[in-house]
Amino acid sequence: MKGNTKRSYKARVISSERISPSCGVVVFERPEGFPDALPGQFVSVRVSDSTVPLLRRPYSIMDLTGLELALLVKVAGRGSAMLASAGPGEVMDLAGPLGGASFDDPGGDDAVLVAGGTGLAPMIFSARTWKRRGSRGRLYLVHGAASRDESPDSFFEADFDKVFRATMDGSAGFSGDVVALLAKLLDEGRISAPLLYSCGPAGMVRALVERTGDRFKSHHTSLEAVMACGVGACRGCTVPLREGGRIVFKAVCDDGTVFRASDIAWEEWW
Amino acid sequence: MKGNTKRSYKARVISSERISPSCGVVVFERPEGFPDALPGQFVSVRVSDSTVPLLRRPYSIMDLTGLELALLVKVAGRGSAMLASAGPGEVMDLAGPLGGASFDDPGGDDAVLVAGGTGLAPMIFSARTWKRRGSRGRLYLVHGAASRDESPDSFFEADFDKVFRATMDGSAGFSGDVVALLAKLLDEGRISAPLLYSCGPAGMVRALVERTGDRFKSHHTSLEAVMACGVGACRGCTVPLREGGRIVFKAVCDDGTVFRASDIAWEEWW
Amino acid sequence: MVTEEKKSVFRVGNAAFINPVLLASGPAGYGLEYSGMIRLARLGGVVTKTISLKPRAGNPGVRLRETGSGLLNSVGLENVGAARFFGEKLPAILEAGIRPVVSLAAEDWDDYTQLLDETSCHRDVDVVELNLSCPNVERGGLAVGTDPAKVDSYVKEARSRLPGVALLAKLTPNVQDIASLAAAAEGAGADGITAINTVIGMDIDIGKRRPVFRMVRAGLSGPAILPVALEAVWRAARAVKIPVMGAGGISSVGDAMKFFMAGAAAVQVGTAIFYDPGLPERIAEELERSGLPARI
Amino acid sequence: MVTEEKKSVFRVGNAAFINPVLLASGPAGYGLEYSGMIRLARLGGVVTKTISLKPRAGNPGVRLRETGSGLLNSVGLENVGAARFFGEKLPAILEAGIRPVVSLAAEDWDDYTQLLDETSCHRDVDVVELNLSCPNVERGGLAVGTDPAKVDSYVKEARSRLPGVALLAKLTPNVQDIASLAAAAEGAGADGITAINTVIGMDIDIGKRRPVFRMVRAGLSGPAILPVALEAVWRAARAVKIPVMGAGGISSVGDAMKFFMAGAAAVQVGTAIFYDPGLPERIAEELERSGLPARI
Ligand SMILES: Cc1cc2nc3c(=O)[nH]c(=O)nc-3n(C[C@H](O)[C@H](O)[C@H](O)COP(=O)(O)OP(=O)(O)OC[C@H]3O[C@@H](n4cnc5c(N)ncnc54)[C@H](O)[C@@H]3O)c2cc1C
Ligand SMILES: Cc1cc2nc3c(=O)[nH]c(=O)nc-3n(C[C@H](O)[C@H](O)[C@H](O)COP(=O)(O)OP(=O)(O)OC[C@H]3O[C@@H](n4cnc5c(N)ncnc54)[C@H](O)[C@@H]3O)c2cc1C
Ligand SMILES: Cc1cc2nc3c(=O)[nH]c(=O)nc-3n(C[C@H](O)[C@H](O)[C@H](O)COP(=O)(O)O)c2cc1C
Ligand SMILES: Cc1cc2nc3c(=O)[nH]c(=O)nc-3n(C[C@H](O)[C@H](O)[C@H](O)COP(=O)(O)O)c2cc1C
Ligand code: FES
Ligand code: FES
Repeated sequence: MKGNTKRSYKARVISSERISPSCGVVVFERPEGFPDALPGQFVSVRVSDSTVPLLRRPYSIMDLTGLELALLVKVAGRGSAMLASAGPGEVMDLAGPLGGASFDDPGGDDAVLVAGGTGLAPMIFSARTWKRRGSRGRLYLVHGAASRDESPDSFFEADFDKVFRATMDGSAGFSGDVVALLAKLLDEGRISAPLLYSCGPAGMVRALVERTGDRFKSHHTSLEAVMACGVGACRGCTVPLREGGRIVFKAVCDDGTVFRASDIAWEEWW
Repeated sequence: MKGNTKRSYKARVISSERISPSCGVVVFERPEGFPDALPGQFVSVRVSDSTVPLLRRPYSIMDLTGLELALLVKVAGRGSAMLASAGPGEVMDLAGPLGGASFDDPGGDDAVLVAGGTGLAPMIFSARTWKRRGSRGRLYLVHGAASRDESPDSFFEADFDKVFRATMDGSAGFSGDVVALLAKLLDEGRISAPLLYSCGPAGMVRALVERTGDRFKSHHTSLEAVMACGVGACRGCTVPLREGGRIVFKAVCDDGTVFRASDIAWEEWW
Repeated sequence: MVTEEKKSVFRVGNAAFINPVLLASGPAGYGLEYSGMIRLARLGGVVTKTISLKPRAGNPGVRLRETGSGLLNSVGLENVGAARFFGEKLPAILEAGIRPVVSLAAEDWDDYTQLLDETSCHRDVDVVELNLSCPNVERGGLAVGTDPAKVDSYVKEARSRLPGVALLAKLTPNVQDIASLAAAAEGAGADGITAINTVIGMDIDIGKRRPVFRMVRAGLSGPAILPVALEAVWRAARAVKIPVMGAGGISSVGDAMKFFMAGAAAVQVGTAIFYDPGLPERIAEELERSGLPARI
Repeated sequence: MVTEEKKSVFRVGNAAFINPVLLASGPAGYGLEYSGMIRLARLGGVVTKTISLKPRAGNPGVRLRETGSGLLNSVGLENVGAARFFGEKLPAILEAGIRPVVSLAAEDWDDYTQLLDETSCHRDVDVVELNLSCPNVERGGLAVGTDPAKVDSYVKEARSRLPGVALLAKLTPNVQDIASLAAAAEGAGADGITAINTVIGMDIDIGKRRPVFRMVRAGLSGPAILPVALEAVWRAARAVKIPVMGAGGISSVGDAMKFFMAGAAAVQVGTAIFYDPGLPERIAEELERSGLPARI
């Protein structure tokens, strides 16, 4: 049994900023004793002391410095609205860093990072972590969103060597879905890299596998699932993987969130 | 069947002021079409759009002018805390005026008004209403609270001819309960009036009946009970009254909130 | 528009409703009390507070208590009795243009048969809901609704004494297998099923160190029980051919849609009117706009 | 202090616990996963995730859904099986100073008897909870826990194959009369009762127009079911002399006190650890400070 360093902390909000009509960045003081985290790891936040919503809400770490822990929050319902509207000084209960598998450093290789919606958060954390470590490969970000409203202003442009953007309604960047944009970029030779990293809705990741699977040496993806414990205990967040012909259920929270995209048994997952 | 003018309104908070550590006054814009109300009537406020708390919260009308509707709010739990912290501009759903029986005008007679805690609110409304109508009897307020913290600053002094105050811990005014204070005032001849009006915890009202019942020509009391509908439909807020030797259940919300104190079958009520 | 509107017309036996959105029995009393807050004539109907043959005073002590997203009640079938109901309440309800469904308590057999006969005298009454399930009353309610044989005899009796009247059998969730009770009601001649009544629960006042309610047990309603109600409706709708009215925790338009998808032909809103009296009308409007969601 | 502490020591059969606050089976897995967030050794014990003889993969599809103050789960008894549990998990649990209560699935008879025999080989195991009630598994669970005759035979079998081991029978609330099932378990030799497991419910995804869960039904837990659990414990505690462990919706220290007042000798916390992992320890501390509240 591996040791368990997953703790619950009280974290104070330093700032909370709307960066688009539906998204905000919430920055917490890094709680004392909060361990270093890896790209793809997340925290789980108790957004209220009511029983509606009941469960903590999981959020990818967008950045973790010596002093700060930053989250990118899209308002999707009641819980995220509460988190997005937390004012400076507010103290919230936050567990982490959670997640047993993270995005590996591309080493010297170039990499494409595909993000759907707030799947952006772990990509920013990846880029910043790898650059801090001195990684020298080129990092291409391809970001897809429903519309300009869901595509936050590019405060993260500097973190990548190049940023491409797709919106479903064409209000910013490429008009269409992010997978189509990636295919186009690859076809036109504007991007070429051996490694693919992705994070976004299951439908997006599945389309990535189906349409661009053979164009990368590896494709790692950080998955989302509804979670209760966040630590691998309750078995509520499982994803079906194909393992030697059999289907096995892995916990997104603890066996992931990062998996080899080719292992996922999509047709078993709804 | 009597006509039903009990409606639900959207009401905007104009101001919300803490007047003691545990109490606040929340002033709403009087909603368009909101009828005139009688002393002892109340409104029922939807304090959140969550299902915790589930029910509206009933509040006595502390004042109703052409422009404003004021409530006195003590923080007793989650619901009242939400109401007390509503900020200016916030719009809440509010039903009223509710209550089928109110405090009758004392006419020219003197009257003692005994209030326990926030039982103060209907007393303020009574005094203001009666004075506005030109009532000329003397109005004595006897107010009891647990401590100075629960006894709001006397912004209402001017509404009464004389104000007496009791706190259980002696931090303001008479040290002891409000019923003991009233008995003392009566004994010492510092108060004398034919009419008694009261509002407060059931225990207080019961003690008033038992200890001062024979010293007044009439005693009317405004009761509290946990309420769901507020309009006499659900039969959830009943109080047992003695009616010709039988016990009958009356709805506090609709048959009251004001009852003849001597009718209440206390031993049947818990 | 005509087609759209037709879609949401709802029938039980020979009784027709302008839409399949009703107020559940109890929370709204006899309906009239809510006439200031709900435009009752725009709803499919109002199931009136369950009446018994004689007036009932209801339970002593505290009658309401909030729980996590739920409400416990121990009203105990307080009602004005058949005579006043038919003499005063029903005429006023009809006068106000409200479409009543008359809820009758299935108490002991004698009172029950007399109540049925009394009801049969009122030609205005074309649809009755048999409350086989009230958990607050010591005799009657619970026992009837939990035993298929009793459901059979109570429904058969109503069927024979109320010819031509549409009969709804209202079931309790406090059983192991609601499907068999729904089937028993159908077999005995019910024209529809209502599911569910409140779930048995209790609460304790830790300060006073005693149960909150004098009768100890009380009935749980509201959003807390929605998952339980939805499952019961899903199961009942698969066990019978007659229409099922779904009730239990509906507190949004979307919640109502879940019941239709689960197989309900109509919905009843109870507890939610306490905090959101506009909800039933919003559900009816949404159905008019979008049509009835198909069963899944 | 010694007296105070003694007050809250709790026993089932021959098994003793340092305090009467445990983690319920399931939410905390095998306990260890939560060791970073809960000081497990300070609790009375941890009821481990129910195990079956062979490993189980659990249910496909979505497994969790929030409802009003509740949680639906369709985990479906995913577990590592007896061999890995006794080989890997149990030694690690004991190593960590956690006091385990081993939860066993009462599936079909053959697997069940083998599982009992396997369990009896492990001298470390002095208390077992028989999960007679898991509502997610098609065979087994539900059927056993809803039939007094089956409860009798399953408990008797465990009694005879696990001599000297304290036996808890965990009951389902999805029955009409939990008291008779508790009495059946006691009669068959159980040393204690655990009540309740999850309440049957379901949810529908209105966007996707299908049930949220592939198995349709799921188990409801959390504050929504507290009133139901409290009533079940109240009733069970009055039907048996053996201690009752109360579970269901406990989400505050006060909630736990309600269960003790209702007659529980111990409490189990489940769903609440997801949002408030400190709760079980706070309950234990409050009991140490104030003693066990007397039954009312
Ligand atoms: C590992 C992980 C990392 C995540 N990182 C981010 C992030 O960096 N930024 C961000 O904005 N969001 C992120 N999410 C999604 C975020 O957790 C959900 O948007 C949030 O929980 C919705 O809560 P709500 O109360 O606002 O919405 P609800 O009203 O509960 O639901 C709104 C929608 O969100 C879905 N949802 C609810 N709970 C979850 C959940 N636990 N996981 C996924 N979907 C859910 C619902 O099915 C529904 O479609 C992440 C989720 C996971 C599992
Ligand atoms: C007709 C009427 C007029 C009232 N007027 C005022 C007023 O002017 N100012 C004021 O501060 N309070 C007034 N109250 C009391 C007020 O409604 C409660 O304090 C409030 O509902 C508590 O809600 P909560 O969520 O904060 O507390 P909860 O957490 O729900 O409960 C805290 C305490 O309040 C009690 N309580 C809960 N609901 C009610 C209720 N509906 N009625 C009475 N007690 C309740 C509970 O039993 C508990 O002891 C009035 C109550 C009634 C019935
Ligand atoms: C205060 C109250 C009183 C009720 N009275 C009755 C009744 O008299 N007859 C009846 O059949 N159901 C009664 N019910 C049950 C409701 O009709 C309904 O079946 C149940 O509350 C579930 O729906 P809801 O969650 O929407 O309230 C009552 C419910 C409440 C809350
Ligand atoms: C995710 C989850 C998994 C569960 N798994 C089990 C189990 O394996 N065995 C069991 O007896 N009960 C299981 N339960 C039921 C709990 O032990 C408990 O009886 C129930 O959830 C009520 O308590 P609560 O409301 O505090 O969660 C599970 C509950 C949840 C939420
Ligand atoms: S959320 Fe519990 S195992 Fe992943
Ligand atoms: S609160 Fe419904 S009758 Fe008074």
